[in-house]
Amino acid sequence: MRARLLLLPAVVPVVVVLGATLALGGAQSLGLMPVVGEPALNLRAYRAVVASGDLWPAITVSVTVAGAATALALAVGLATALAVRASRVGGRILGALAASTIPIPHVVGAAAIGLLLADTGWLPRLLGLDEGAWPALVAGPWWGAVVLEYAWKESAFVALVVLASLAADTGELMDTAAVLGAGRWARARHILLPLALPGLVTAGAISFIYAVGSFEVPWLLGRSSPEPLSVLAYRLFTSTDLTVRPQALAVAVVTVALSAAIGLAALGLLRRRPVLA
Amino acid sequence: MRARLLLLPAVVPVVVVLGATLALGGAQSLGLMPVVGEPALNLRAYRAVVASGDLWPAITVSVTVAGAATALALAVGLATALAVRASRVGGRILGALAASTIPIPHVVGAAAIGLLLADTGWLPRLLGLDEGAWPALVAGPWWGAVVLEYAWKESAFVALVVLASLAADTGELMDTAAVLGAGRWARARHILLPLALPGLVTAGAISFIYAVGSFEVPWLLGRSSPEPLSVLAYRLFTSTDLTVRPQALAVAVVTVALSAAIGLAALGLLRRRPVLA
Amino acid sequence: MTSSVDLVAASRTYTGAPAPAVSRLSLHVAAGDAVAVLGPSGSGKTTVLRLIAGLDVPDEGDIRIADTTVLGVPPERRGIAMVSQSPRLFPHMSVLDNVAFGPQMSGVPKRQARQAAERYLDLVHLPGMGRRRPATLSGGQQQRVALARALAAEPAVLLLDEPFSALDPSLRADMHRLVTELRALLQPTIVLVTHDHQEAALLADSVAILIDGQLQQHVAAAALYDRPNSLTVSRFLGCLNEVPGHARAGRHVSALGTIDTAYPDGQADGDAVLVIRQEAIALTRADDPAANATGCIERTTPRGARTLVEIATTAGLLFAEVQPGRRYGHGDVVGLVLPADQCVVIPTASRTVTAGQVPASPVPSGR
Amino acid sequence: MTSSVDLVAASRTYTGAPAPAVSRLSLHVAAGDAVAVLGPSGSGKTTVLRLIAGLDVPDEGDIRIADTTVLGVPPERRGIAMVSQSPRLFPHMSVLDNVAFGPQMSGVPKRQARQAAERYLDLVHLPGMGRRRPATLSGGQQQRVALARALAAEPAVLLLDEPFSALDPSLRADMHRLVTELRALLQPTIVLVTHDHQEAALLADSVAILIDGQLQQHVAAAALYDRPNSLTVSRFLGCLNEVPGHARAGRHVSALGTIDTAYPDGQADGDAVLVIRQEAIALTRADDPAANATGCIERTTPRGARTLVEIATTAGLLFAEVQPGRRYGHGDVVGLVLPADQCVVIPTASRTVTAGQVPASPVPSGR
Repeated sequence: MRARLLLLPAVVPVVVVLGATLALGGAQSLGLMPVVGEPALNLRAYRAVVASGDLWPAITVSVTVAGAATALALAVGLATALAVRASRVGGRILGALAASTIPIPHVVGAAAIGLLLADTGWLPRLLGLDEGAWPALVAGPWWGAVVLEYAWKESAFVALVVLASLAADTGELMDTAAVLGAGRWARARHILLPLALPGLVTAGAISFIYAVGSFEVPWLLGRSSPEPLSVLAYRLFTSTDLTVRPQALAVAVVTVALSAAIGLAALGLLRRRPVLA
Repeated sequence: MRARLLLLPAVVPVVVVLGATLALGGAQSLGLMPVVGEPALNLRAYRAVVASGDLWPAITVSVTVAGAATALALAVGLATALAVRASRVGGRILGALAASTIPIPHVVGAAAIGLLLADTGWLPRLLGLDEGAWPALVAGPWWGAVVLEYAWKESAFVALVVLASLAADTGELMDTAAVLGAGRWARARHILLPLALPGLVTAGAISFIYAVGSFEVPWLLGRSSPEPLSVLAYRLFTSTDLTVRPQALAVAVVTVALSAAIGLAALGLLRRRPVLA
Repeated sequence: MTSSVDLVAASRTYTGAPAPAVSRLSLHVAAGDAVAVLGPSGSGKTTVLRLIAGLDVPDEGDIRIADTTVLGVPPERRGIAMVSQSPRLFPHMSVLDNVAFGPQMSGVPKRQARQAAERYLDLVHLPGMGRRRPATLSGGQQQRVALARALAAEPAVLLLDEPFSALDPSLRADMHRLVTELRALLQPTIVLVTHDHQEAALLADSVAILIDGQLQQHVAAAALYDRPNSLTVSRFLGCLNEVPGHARAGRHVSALGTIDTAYPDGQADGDAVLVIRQEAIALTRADDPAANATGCIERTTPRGARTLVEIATTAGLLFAEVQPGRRYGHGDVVGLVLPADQCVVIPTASRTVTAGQVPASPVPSGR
Repeated sequence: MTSSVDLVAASRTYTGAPAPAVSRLSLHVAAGDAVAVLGPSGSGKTTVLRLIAGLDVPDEGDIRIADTTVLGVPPERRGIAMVSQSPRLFPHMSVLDNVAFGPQMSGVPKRQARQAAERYLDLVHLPGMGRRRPATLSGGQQQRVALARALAAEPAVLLLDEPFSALDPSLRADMHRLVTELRALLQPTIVLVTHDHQEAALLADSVAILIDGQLQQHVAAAALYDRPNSLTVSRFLGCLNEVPGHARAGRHVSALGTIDTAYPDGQADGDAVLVIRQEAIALTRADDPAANATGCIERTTPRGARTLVEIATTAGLLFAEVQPGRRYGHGDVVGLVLPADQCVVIPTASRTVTAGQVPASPVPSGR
């Protein structure tokens, strides 16, 4: 009973904000809380965003950019984690390096990437390349700078999560596998990778969700069209035309639904592969 | 030797981007890479930001808002984690609730908080309050909505980190303390809190750093003046006046330095209290 | 400062468990006494301690400390202390503060609590270790600190939950000496849970044998192996010899012949199994007139400095453990001496056993 | 399929350690033999296995498998398999895939590897358990799976690192039977590391006693307790009786009198300690002409079904372990029979011991 009471101060704010966010956001997107006019349950806002031709491209861009960045972050993060496990001295330096990217805010990272990779950036200048020879990473058609920024920042996170999630006895399991005849690559494939998988799935899902939801990076480094979901929602929400606000919330609901779907998929993956506590 | 080679693909991008970011960002803020004119090492950009009267208020606002939000998130997150530990059934629901806030992007959370707490928001309307009776949380002098948004989102993170960092044998240590005569509160104070401290410090530092570096939330929910560091840096960086770009980088360097200082302080705290592996 | 402890028909079934962990258990521990609860893993031993400590509550029955029910009294107000298999030291406190924890919780000022802690560290032969972190101590040292911490709380009842089973044999012997020493000095009431017969007999005044949540027998420690009251107990205590037959007028009649038993008054007459420990059978020449039976050596296995000998007899295989230096070869014919006072007779009606000596597949060791 | 194993003057010192973990160790294990490396914790036993397995490399000396040096050969190509104290099963694989891991790594197709795995699961008496996850098995079952996994790799050398010390006594006995059975069936070369004398004597053909990284004695398992070559070894094996004096013409002369020894040829003449195990001393009447000495009962302690008796004699305290049913009281006068073949004489020059039987404070159990 007492433990239940202790729960209250913790439960109340979470439930209120989460519930309010989803319920009222959903309600407004469904026309139940119009800025002007009578409330009526309808999908008008959703239809309007679809009709504007912005929604599908936005979903495509968001998913593609987040997916590419997450894939890159997982690959680099996993390699980092494995390298840290494998070597002691190098490991510490690397761990410190990975951790040191955490205090750099995305907006600063994005700015730096922009300065580094833009057509007129430091890197092409350093390499002495002409404008044509350098790929259009910043504001280019392939969202290269956006993907790189997320991948750079999240790969450190992936490495740290994978390292933390690898059980304390991983080294012993690797020794056991070696003694049973598994060479370096077989050990990595059959022991280390499966053991790292829960960490990879968790970090990957969080990374993907973050990349879908965040908007300063695409705004700074991406193109103005097509807009990713977060930028689209932000533009509609801050529009002076108050009648598009339900559309902003409709986009937000789609973003949250997409993130929740990825989160549930990750949970499903984690359930399917039981991990020793 | 082979393990060292494995390190390369992981080390190179981290070093390049981190190094480039810090070195070149630092260089440009120090006048070594001017957009126009000759390079010269000087503190002109820093002096200019200080002279503009924007820097000190920005630091004050950033630190205050991030500090208040982090303190709130730590309190709520710790309470949540303890409640989860204490009760099994309630614990699962609560854990799920806390985890479910993760897929909601900050920009969506900020929008929802705005809709909920603004003068003309849903909550005052729901409570039937007049405009004067409702505190100016959104865009108000106390940055209430910004603090609440961060606290709401980060408290779930704090709870999850604290739960994960509490050792598997915490329950047994609590039982041991009980048998030795420690009541409920004594157990919380002498056993649980010290054991949760590393998790609290880690989560608190990450939370603080995030709040200092992120800029969509203050932009959506804060006042236009004084600007926090991230907003100031962003405004200067995207300014059409290219000569203020060194100032933008100076602000970014200050932000990163502040974040790094907090990170180092956290590391120091973690070192001072040895934790059982 | 010491109190008696009673379990009165206490039962506890865990949700989802097919059988009760402890079933209608009644056990009396007099103030200042040490009782060992002895049983295989999964027999409910730890549940007994958790019920006394208040970390668990019986579904039925009563728990009494100093003749007063403690149902509803939380662990911290039961005046107990416990040492578990793992030391469970508080990792964020120094060794000294770990030991001073109990006194501090009972309101002793910090300085005095620490002074008391120093004394208890001396008692467990770890003087001057107070400033170290628990993690820097060896396993045996940590377990001593756990013992000091429990004693420093000056408990009316000290609960020991297999406290030495994770230690090396030599460390374990050290700890046994230490406990005997501390018992003489402080005389706490002790309930010790163990699966080690020797430890039970060594440290306790009496031994309660618990199998499958049921109290099988409660005997004085010195007489632990003398009179098992069932084949279950006999087998659990490691006795290998069982000869079915029947008892008449205090003698046992079987394929082995007629053997004098420990019950000359005939109280065990009827269908009965003769049980005799392998340590009690002496081997002699086949033509020795003192021999009760003869047999043929089947196999020998080293048992420490001694040898376990399997002998084929008219009543099947019998086992004898013989002293160092005696060498037997396969097929040697020997005489077996079965001392009458070691021949226990167990009425067949009490044969409630299914497994035990049979090389059964291991049971999951739930607690 | 089985190979001999040799350590040739192998040394290994860990960085920061004050003394070598293993010091100039030479040990020969013939193909198909089982050698137990017996020693207290921290004696370097595990290092020996790691050196053979290739998980560690000697600073000096050579490691040879099948008469070929394996220095520079990685663990996966040494044709070995190992079972440790904890089962170390791969948590993400089924039990069957764990057992099939070895065959698969040596290139056997998955289906055949699994069929082989089924056979080995049958061998360890776990048929049909293949589809389960390791975490759902009991500790004893997991350890059997670990054994099956090691055997399925068809190693030329099987390394066992205290594989049963985390198990209950009854599970341990089951595992001992299983290993004996598997040895008869598969005849692998076995190096077993243990701190348990009985386990060493039971499972191995010969026993190498390792103390402080140095090989003290390497004897046939059946003769493990017969002729300790130093007081260090005698004490480590648990012998409690030491009588200083000197040996002349095969007899030992001391405060106890003149005693016939196991060395009638006088090979051990000179200043020497008489060593006799407590299991070997028989107690009799004080006036028994067979008694070598008399003494007065000082104290009795239960030792399982037997009793350890301390007897005050002219040569100080002596210990005897007597069979069940013999009861002695403080002050009783008894005769002691010391069988000549059990009286070992150790020249005093070999007294290189410092601690051992003294109740020393526990040593940190580093590996």
